[in-house]
Order: sequence, then structure tokens, then C-alpha cells
Amino acid sequence: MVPSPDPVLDTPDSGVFRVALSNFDGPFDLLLTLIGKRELDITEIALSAVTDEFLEYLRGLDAAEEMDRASEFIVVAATLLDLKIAGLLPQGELVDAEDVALLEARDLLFARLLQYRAFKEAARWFEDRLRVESERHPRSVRLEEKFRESTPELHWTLGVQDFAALALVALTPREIPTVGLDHLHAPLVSIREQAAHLVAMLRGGEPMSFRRLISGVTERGIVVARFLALLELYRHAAVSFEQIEPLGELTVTWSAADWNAENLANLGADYDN
Amino acid sequence: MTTETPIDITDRPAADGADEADAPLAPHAAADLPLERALEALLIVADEPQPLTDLAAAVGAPLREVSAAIANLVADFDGLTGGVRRGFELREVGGGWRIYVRTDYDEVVTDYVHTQNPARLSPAALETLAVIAYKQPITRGAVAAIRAVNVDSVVRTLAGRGLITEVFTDSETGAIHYGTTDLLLTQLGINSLDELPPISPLLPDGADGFDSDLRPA
Amino acid sequence: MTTETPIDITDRPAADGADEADAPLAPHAAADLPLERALEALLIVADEPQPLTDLAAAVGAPLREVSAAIANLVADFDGLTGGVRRGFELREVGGGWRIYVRTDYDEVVTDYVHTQNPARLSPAALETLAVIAYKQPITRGAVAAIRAVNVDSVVRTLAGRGLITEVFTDSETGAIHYGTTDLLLTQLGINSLDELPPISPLLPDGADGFDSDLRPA
Repeated sequence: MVPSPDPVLDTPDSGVFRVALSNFDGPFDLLLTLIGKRELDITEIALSAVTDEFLEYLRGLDAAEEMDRASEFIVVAATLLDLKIAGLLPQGELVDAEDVALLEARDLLFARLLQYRAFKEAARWFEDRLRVESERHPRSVRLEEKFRESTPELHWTLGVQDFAALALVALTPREIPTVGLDHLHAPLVSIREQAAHLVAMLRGGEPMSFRRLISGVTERGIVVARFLALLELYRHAAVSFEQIEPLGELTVTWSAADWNAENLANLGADYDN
Repeated sequence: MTTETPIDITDRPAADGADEADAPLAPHAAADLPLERALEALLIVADEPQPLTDLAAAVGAPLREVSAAIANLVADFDGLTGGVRRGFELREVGGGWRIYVRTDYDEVVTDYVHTQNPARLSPAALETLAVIAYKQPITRGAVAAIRAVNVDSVVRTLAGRGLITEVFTDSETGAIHYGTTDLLLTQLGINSLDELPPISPLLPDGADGFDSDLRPA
Repeated sequence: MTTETPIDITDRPAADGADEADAPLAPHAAADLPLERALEALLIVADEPQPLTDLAAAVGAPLREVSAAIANLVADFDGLTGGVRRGFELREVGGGWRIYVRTDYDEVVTDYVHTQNPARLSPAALETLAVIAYKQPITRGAVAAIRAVNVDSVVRTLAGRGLITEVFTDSETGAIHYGTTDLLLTQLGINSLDELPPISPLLPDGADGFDSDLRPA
């Protein structure tokens, strides 16, 4: 057993947040730990507290040694910072497009956190099954001599040079290690995800202009994805359009009689590959 | 564990038949052998799960007949056809049929064979495996996005274990898409991905939004 | 499937059991399991013929009882105790007991083995062989890490073909190290491994680094 010098995630008594780096596996893990520690639902209040601790934690990182880890946190840290700003803004005045964007970013982060947690739970099922099954004994015995002897004679055509070439191919690393650049360029935007936003905005409410539906969105990719999502929704007769004049305001009205999650699940499948 | 468990054979279906299990089976055309017996002979030499189609090809019988014969064998080994409940059983895992020691006897066998279990997977590897299992085919980048960490070395480990494999490479982006293997199913003791527990209940808002492509509950 | 056969645990007079192999068996002290069932469980996973003494030790029963139980199992598989004549049989070979395919089914099995072992090695097998040739002695885990795929079945095939062999087992980890055989040299038309053409010395040593979390089986 390797001694674990710092197995605890925090020292509740001192109130100082500390974390053993070997004990978690990335920013989401850390966030979940923090949220769990607060024993709070993921609410704005919890979040602002968590954000503080998270930033405190980042400050405490040994820059030289923990650079790798720290870099992984930047995305989450940036998002959390944004959210903290949003939290500091006066409530009830969410007219500013930027505020809306911040709220969306928060929702996205929450969604991703919850998704992450779901997979963590699924991983536990995998662990249990793999353990149980590893204790089972399948029949896996050497082939009886007489059957082994009866296998057709090996047809060998490879010369020694070809064999060496084959070795070279097999020994050449197939995947060149790469540095993750996902945070540097625009991530892929899911039409389905954007459709979910649209459905949430439109369903059971007033007609909205397209301008309104993309208010606060700064990324071109998301605007495009929302438009495509609208077309998909139209195809499913979930929305109707009204445009008085060419290039005029496009008004979108929710028109689906019955709509369920399954419709959404199948939506935009054409774009999946 | 109870005391001795003699099997009550008073209600044997074929009262007088000494070899009743064979009785309903016409000798098989191709091999002129009882189908169930030929199948159990094949399963005795097999060292991995045998797909029904392979077995059918080997005995030269229609899939439907082979399927029924396998069902009979399962019941036979389970002691449901008038015989004893065997120390081994026939299980469908990883897309095929394979003989296993019955769980009751796992302990005796474990003590005897000291098989070496492979090293356990790290939590990071298990989570990555779960993401790939539910979202396949999926690129490393997409897994990394969900897990918010680089997963390259973990993916390599999983591939080396044969639990995942490259399914295809996107011709445009060159991104390799990964999926799970039959070996994973075997090691989970399940026969198909449908037997994975539904994940939607674990997710917020069920199938809403981003996870809509996950296996439905 | 037929109706379920209830397990009668109320006890049965052993005398009138007539055809029930289990009947005369007292529950075994060590495992509290029917002796014959425990033995068949052991035999179903046994690779080599198992000496009676080993089996007796495994089930913790007197040799005499085990010997009688084995005799019962032989008769059972031969269909002499009221059941069917199985596609497999229990034979004593070289001082031990092992389950073999019954001779009647040799042909079916042989055909099957042929389809499973084509005369040509698969590309995957050739690549694995090449890796082993250049990196020997090497464990399966290390080969898997280099090739980023599971190589268990391929290694089995290569060993079965006599192209590779177990060189030694690491006393600490229990990991088997494989090397190539003279048969490979013969096939390649060379006299010693020294005659293998050198390949780039700049290649990273595959055994380092990424496979550290794999314990070779």
C-alpha cells in the first residue's frame, strides 16, 4: 500500500480548503466535491460559495508543479468567475443580454456537472459488474492435443524483410500524443441542445422574434445552430413562422399540439455525422 | 447454503425413458448426431463465447433449431429437465454462449485454480468507459469534454484491455471514434448493450436536451 | 423449457434413489456442496488432467469418496445413470482426470476448429508476432499496450501454432513473458534472432510509460 499522505479532501475544522490532487480526477470532480461539501443543492447561493473556494484553491496551487492540473481548471474557473459576476448583479433586472448569456452559461455548466455525475454513477455500476464477473469461471481450456494437431498447416509467405517492415509498422505509435486544444477554438454546437433552449423559450408562451431568440448569443455557431434547430422544429410542425416582409422580423410561434422529449431526442439526427 | 439438495425426480416428464432428453431430437441431418450433444461438444472446446450463428454453421442446423437446443441445454444444466443441477451452467454473454462454473461453486474453484484477475480499473478509467459505453461511437475529444480532463492515456489503457476499440475514423477530421467491444460485455456478464442500466434517470430532466442521444430509459 | 423441477430438500431415503447420482452423497463438510457437482465444477475449468489427490484436497473429502464420485460422474456423462450420453466425457489420462469431447463428436469439433484456425495468420496475429519477435521477452499486457488492442486471443493462436512460447513467469507479478520459437526462425528462413533486420532504434520503448496501469495477465 502506498501511503497516502493527504487522503482527506478538506479540513472542516480549520475551515481551510485543501485538496489532495491524487484523489480527484479533474475540475468537475473537484466541483462536485465542493458542492457535496456544502451539502447544498446546486443553487446560486451554493455556487457563489463554491466559486470562492474554487478560486481559493486555484490560488493555492503550486504553479510550477501543478501547471497541468491548473490548466484544466481554467475553463471552469472562467465560467465560475462569470457566474460570480452575475451573482453580484442586482436581481430582477435581467434585461441585459450579457446577463442572459451568463445565466445560460450557468445552466450549461450545471447541465454538464449533472451529466458528469450521472456518468460517475454509471461507472459504479460498471465497477460492480466487472468485479462480480471477474470472480466467475468460464471454461477456457487448452484445445485437446488431437484437435490442435489437426489444424491446417500454417501457410507462411512472409519474408524476413517484410516481417521487419511489419514490426516497424506495429511498433510505431499509432496515436501521436496531442495537447488538448478544445478550449482554444469553438467547440461543436449541438443543434439538439439549441433546440432544447428554443423549446424552453417558446413552449407555452408568447410568440417570439428570432432576434429575441438569439439575444445574448455572441457565438456565431450558436446563432446558426439555433436557426437550424428552428427549421428542424418547423419540420416537426412544432413551430410556425410569420414574416410580414422580406428580411423583416421573423416571428416564431409554438404550434405543437403534443410534444415530448422523444421528439427532441430524434431532432436534428441528420446533422449528427 | 443448505444441506444436501437431492433432486426430486419423481415428476420426470419421460417416465420410462432412460435417455429422454435425446428423445424429442431427431438425429441431425448433417452430422447424424443429436443436436444438443453436438452443441455441448462444441461448447466444451470453446474458449470464448460462441455466437449462435457460428454454432449453427458448425452443426449445419437451422438457427431456430439451434436456438431451441441451446435453450434445452441451459435448462438441462440447470436441472430443470429432470436431471441434476450441474456444477456448471450455460450463459449467454458478450454475444455468445459459454460454459461457466455455477456461482455456487465459484469459491471451491477459486481456491483451486488461483486465477489471476486482471488489475482493477482506476475510477478515471471506469468513468471514461461508462461515457464511451453510453455515447458510442464517440471521439476522445468528446469524452474529454464530458469528463473535463484529458483522457488519452485512459483510452489507451481501455483499448489495450480490449474493452473498447476504434470503430471508425472520420474521413474529414481524422478523429477516431471509439466504441465498446464484445469482450467488455463478456466481462460485465451481459449479452448486449441493451442490458446496460438506463442512464436517463440519473440525468437532469431525463432525455431533455444534450443527452437526448443516450439510451432511453 | 419444461416445468421447474423443485429441489427436494426435505431429505430423501438414499436407498430408493435408483438413478440419482446425488442421492448417496452426504453434504460435504468443507464446502457443504454436493461432491459430484463440486468436482464437475473443478473439472470444467481444468486445463490439464487433475490427479485424484488434488481434487480430493480441493473439495476436502476423503480420497475414497472422491474416487467413487468420479466414477459416478464418468457413468453419468456416459449416460449410464439414467441421463443422456453427453457430448463430452470424463477420461483418466496420465494419472489425472479431464473432460474431453466424446469421440463420436470429433468430426464436428474438428471442422469447427478448422474454421476457427485458418491456414493463414490474420494481420493482427502477424503484427503481434512481429512485436513479440522484436521485443521479447514481453508480456501480453505490454504487447497490448503497444498495439492498443487486446491481444489475448491472438497470443493464444500464436502459441497454439507454436510460433511463440512462454519463456518465463515473473515470480513477483506472475506475468508470463513470451518469446518466439525456432519454428518462427525456420518460417522466416533465418538461423537466429540476430538475423532479424534492425528496425529504427529511435522507436520509443513501448513497455515504458503508458502501460503502467496495466498489469499483464
